[in-house]
Amino acid sequence: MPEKAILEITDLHKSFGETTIIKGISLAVRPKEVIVVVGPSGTGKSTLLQCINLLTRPTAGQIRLADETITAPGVNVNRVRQQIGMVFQEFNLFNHLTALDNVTIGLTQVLGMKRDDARRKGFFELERVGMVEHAPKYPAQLSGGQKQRVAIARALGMDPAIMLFDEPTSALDPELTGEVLGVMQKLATEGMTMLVVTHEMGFAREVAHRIIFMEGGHIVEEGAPASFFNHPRTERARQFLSTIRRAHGGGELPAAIDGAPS
Amino acid sequence: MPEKAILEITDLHKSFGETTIIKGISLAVRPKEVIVVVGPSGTGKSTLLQCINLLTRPTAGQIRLADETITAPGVNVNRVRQQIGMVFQEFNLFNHLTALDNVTIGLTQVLGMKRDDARRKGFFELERVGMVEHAPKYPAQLSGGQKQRVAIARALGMDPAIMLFDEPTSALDPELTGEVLGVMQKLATEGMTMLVVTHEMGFAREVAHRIIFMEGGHIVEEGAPASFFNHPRTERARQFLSTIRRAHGGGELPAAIDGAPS
Amino acid sequence: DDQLNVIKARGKLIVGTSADYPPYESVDDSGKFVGFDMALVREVAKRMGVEVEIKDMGFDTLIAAVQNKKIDLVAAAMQGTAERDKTVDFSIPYNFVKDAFVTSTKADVQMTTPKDAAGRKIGTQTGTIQETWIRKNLVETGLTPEEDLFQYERVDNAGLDLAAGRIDLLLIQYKPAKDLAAKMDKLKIALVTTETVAAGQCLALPEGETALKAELDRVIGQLQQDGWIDQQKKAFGID
Amino acid sequence: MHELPQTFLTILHYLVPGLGITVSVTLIALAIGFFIGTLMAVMRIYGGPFLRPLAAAYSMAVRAVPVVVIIFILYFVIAELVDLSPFLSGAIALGVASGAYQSEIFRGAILSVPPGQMIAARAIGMGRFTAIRSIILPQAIRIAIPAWVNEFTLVLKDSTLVYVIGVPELLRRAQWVSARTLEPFLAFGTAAAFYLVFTLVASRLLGSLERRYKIIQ
Amino acid sequence: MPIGEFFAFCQKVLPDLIQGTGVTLKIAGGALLIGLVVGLPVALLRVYGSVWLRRLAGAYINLFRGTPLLVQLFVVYYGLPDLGLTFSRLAAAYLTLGLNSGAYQAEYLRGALQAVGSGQMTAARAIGMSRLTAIRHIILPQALRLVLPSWSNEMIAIIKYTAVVFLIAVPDLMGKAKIISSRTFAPISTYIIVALIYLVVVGLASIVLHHVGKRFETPGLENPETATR
Ligand SMILES: Nc1ncnc2c1ncn2[C@@H]1O[C@H](COP(=O)(O)OP(=O)(O)OP(=O)(O)O)[C@@H](O)[C@H]1O
Ligand SMILES: Nc1ncnc2c1ncn2[C@@H]1O[C@H](COP(=O)(O)OP(=O)(O)OP(=O)(O)O)[C@@H](O)[C@H]1O
Ligand SMILES: [Mg+2]
Ligand SMILES: [Mg+2]
Repeated sequence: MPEKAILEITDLHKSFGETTIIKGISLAVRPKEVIVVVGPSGTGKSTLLQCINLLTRPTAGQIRLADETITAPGVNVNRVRQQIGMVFQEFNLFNHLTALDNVTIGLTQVLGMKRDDARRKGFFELERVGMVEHAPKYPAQLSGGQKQRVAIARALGMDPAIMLFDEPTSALDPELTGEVLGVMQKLATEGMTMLVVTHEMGFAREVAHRIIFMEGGHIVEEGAPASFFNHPRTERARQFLSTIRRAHGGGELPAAIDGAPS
Repeated sequence: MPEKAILEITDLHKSFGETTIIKGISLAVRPKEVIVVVGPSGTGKSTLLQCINLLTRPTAGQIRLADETITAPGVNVNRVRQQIGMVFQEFNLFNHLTALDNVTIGLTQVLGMKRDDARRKGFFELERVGMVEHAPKYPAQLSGGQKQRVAIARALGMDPAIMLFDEPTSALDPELTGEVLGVMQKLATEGMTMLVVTHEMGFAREVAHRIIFMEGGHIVEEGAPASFFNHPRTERARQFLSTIRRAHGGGELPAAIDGAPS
Repeated sequence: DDQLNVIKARGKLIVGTSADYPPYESVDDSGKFVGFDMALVREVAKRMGVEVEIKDMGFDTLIAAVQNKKIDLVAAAMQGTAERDKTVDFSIPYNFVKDAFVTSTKADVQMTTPKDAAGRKIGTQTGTIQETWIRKNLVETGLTPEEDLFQYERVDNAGLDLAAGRIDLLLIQYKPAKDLAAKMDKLKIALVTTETVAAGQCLALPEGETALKAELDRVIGQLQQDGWIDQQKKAFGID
Repeated sequence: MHELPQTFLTILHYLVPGLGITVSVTLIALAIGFFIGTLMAVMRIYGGPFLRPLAAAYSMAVRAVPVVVIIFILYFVIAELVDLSPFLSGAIALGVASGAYQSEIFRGAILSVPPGQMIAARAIGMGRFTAIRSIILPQAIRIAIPAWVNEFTLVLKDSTLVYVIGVPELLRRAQWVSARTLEPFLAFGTAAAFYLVFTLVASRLLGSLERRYKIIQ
Repeated sequence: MPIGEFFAFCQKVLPDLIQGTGVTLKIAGGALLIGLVVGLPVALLRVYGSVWLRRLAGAYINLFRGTPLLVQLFVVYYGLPDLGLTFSRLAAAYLTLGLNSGAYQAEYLRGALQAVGSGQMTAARAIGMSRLTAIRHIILPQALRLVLPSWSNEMIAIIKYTAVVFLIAVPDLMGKAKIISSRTFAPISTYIIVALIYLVVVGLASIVLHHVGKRFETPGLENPETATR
């Protein structure tokens, strides 16, 4: 993939007061690439995503999106954020709006789309995440997995150049997790560029083109899923994988079940 | 284990208004036995636990704890609940009390223990879950895993005859999950009788004596972990295991990592 | 029980007043109740051979309090009217007063008779005899529209409105009017009159206490005859 | 206007003795209101089908009726039956009124304690009453502090009403001196300054209490 | 007063008292509206403003919550003319009660704004909304729903506190009651009628607000109490 990077991060630093969280990260994401970021809690994964869509200001370093250096002073952050879709762990759906209105409000209020066009696009995006029959429901009437799918549709509505996911399934039951991961996998197939922080190793293995292992504000290891999971080069990555594996205990499930009907 | 059951549930039913959630469950738990309950979301696992410690009133059926029929009318529910320790998914620590006071408040206010004795026992229980050095901290100052360990200590403080766990780790990060499962495993080794609802198949496989698979308010399948995981008899159990496995994706982790240093 | 006996038995006369109406009743720098009415009730108590205790209350409370016998009588420059007489009793009047119309020095108000107030924005104190007079003679006769009658709870507020030109005239008793005009250089007396005065100032006491009324009437008669009242009126500048 | 400093001294002389009355009426009323308020709030949320509407009716009726009328009732009706000084009648009347407002404040606060707290308390065998007393209320009261500061300022200002039954508090004294000096602006302005200072001191104190006992969620 | 006499008395004084009730409702309504118009921006400044704007808003709130309403009315009505600002009685009543209510409403609104989870603002900014758009379309619609219960408290308070306007000779319900009671010398009967009128007015107003609240409730997020009723 010698294509030009759509997102390019160069030597990014971020401190909160005295403590430095991100200590020099460089990363290039090519169009249609799916990158999964893993790493222990508190290493700055969420902070990295927040820097990318300027929800927090980097302390040093550069971020380039398409052809624009978005960390330059005077950049219109609202316009930048429209090009970056973000999905949070806690869904953060707008509680007072229906599923459909959650998708359309950005279209009418930010992009200035007409109501009818916005509705049409809203239904299209809900369809894309399999939520079209829930369009008139309010967030409080939806299950966690359904909420997260609406949140994805809301971000997709803005036609972003790249989608960021911050642990999109960790507030969900295993069964609900499946439906959200399914939607994300479908997006990847459709060619969406994605940067995903997740603990779901099955998804990482199947969908990601590249795995980034972060720790302590650095990228410690980086590689294709197969090599990362099977032959982690660093001791830390090895440890991390072993903890994850032990907790979920799936490692000992017999291969036989793999072929079970589903 | 031909010993007499410590908890015996006979033909339990529970309805909320029109909808019946538990549709006739019978189950006997022997002393020191660890039972893991699994099953899809909404099948009544939490409701079952709530019936056992009378947080909700069964519609029909009997529950016997030790030698007392606790579902009989006129039973003192507060005394019954003291004999049943309960641990929730959301920890539910008392927010205005320190870790230590969370454990001691039941001792002083419910059991009428003296302050000093309660403190001594409080420290003992915190020690048991490895939290003694966090005794003076407030819930908001603890990580999720630490909170859950305090919640376990709080339940243990009442010297319950049986402990019920309702998805004790599903609000936790994979890494924090480990520490809580460790504590639960230790309790099992110490001979605590436990009824655990969990999605952690690794734990179920290693610690449980029996697995109960519930669906739609019934017990669909029941057996030793090895046979349940390796040769699920029913189609539904097979499907369920496959969904869980897919989401966590651990099934394809190579055996090699199993032996990695940790 | 007979209230007079109650007073005699307790050896103390409990008097209610609303102490914001100098020179009849107010509070001096040492916190003592002073004024013409206050001097009067002290003298009345002395001649009845009892002590006196004075309580300061809201005007409405005074009436309810005397009805409930929380106090024995009210001394608050109160004039006895037939309507009021239905719910409380009044002693014989101890003082006949003059009223005055106050106006602003800037306003061109010329008055020779009270009826000259017709058509002006006029203020008065809530629930007073003066209010009743205005209502009867100016409002109900159509000379002054209802909305041009303003009722103030307190005289000093009315004075401030007069000075600011929000009303043209203020009808109150002569003595407070004189004081008001002396204090605020923007105000002057337009007319002094007795035509607006209905009844004299009386002490109010609980309904049906004939023995107490007889005793009060007796003492007040005495005070009038031996010149005590005239002498005190002079001392307080009331004429 | 010519002898302003002199007038000002006179005003102070009148007002200062009223300060103690205003402060103590306010504090007594708040204490009574606190007791009634917590009780009513608990009844409203945890009470049965009889206590619930009772507490709701109390809150509605008392909040609808002007405080002066409640003072009248205490002074002319209740004080006939039990021996109450005007000072106590006034303070209790204000407490009864504040109780209704405080019950609303505490009701809101109790409802915002997560439901899991009650469940967890019952699960370790606590009785309903013990759970309310040692788990729910301690948290609810902390949540209620900001709204309580509001209520404090309202009770302080309502305390001016006790003058109608003969308790010479701060504002009535301002009326006395304003009637004498005909300087209402200065008299009431000085009284207002006292109120402002009292409010600020109290909200500072309660504010630090709030920070001290804040429950980080 | 015997019951028969009481009814006769009612008949005599009710027309006057009802007229006073009209005045009370007019002023209370106007003051609540002004309070909302003033309180909303003040609350927004207090939550989203710069440090200085926050302080300024805080000072306004402290000033109006910290001093008796009566004093505020005196300053506006008698004090400001010294500075060349003369208001009519009604204008002074609306202005004072409105500014006073504004301070309280600002505080209630601040609480509601802060009760809308911070995630809502983050999510709104993340789809490229400006702060202002986010406040207008995401935060406020939720905050206004949350503020309704305290708003009903404020409404009751203002209806009652309107009574101060009688000091500047505006004859509201309480003022009419005072006039009647000092003319007829029947304060207790008068105030019993007044209490009943307030009860009815406040009761009706609460019912209206309750229905407004229900109308704007977000499905699935109902107030647990009203939902079970
Ligand atoms: N606004 C902030 N002010 C101060 N410290 C912060 C702030 N935001 C985050 N941090 C700190 O930065 C560190 C990294 O946080 P971050 O949320 O990026 O980690 P993470 O890798 O996403 O962890 P997790 O897996 O738990 O989500 C944490 O120690 C956190 O406490
Ligand atoms: N108080 C209640 N009133 C009405 N329905 C209820 C109540 N509590 C639970 N239910 C319903 O009972 C069903 C079973 O709920 P329960 O929480 O026991 O399931 P579960 O097996 O624990 O699921 P999960 O894995 O999601 O926790 C659900 O459909 C739920 O909506
Ligand atoms: Mg994170
Ligand atoms: Mg459950």
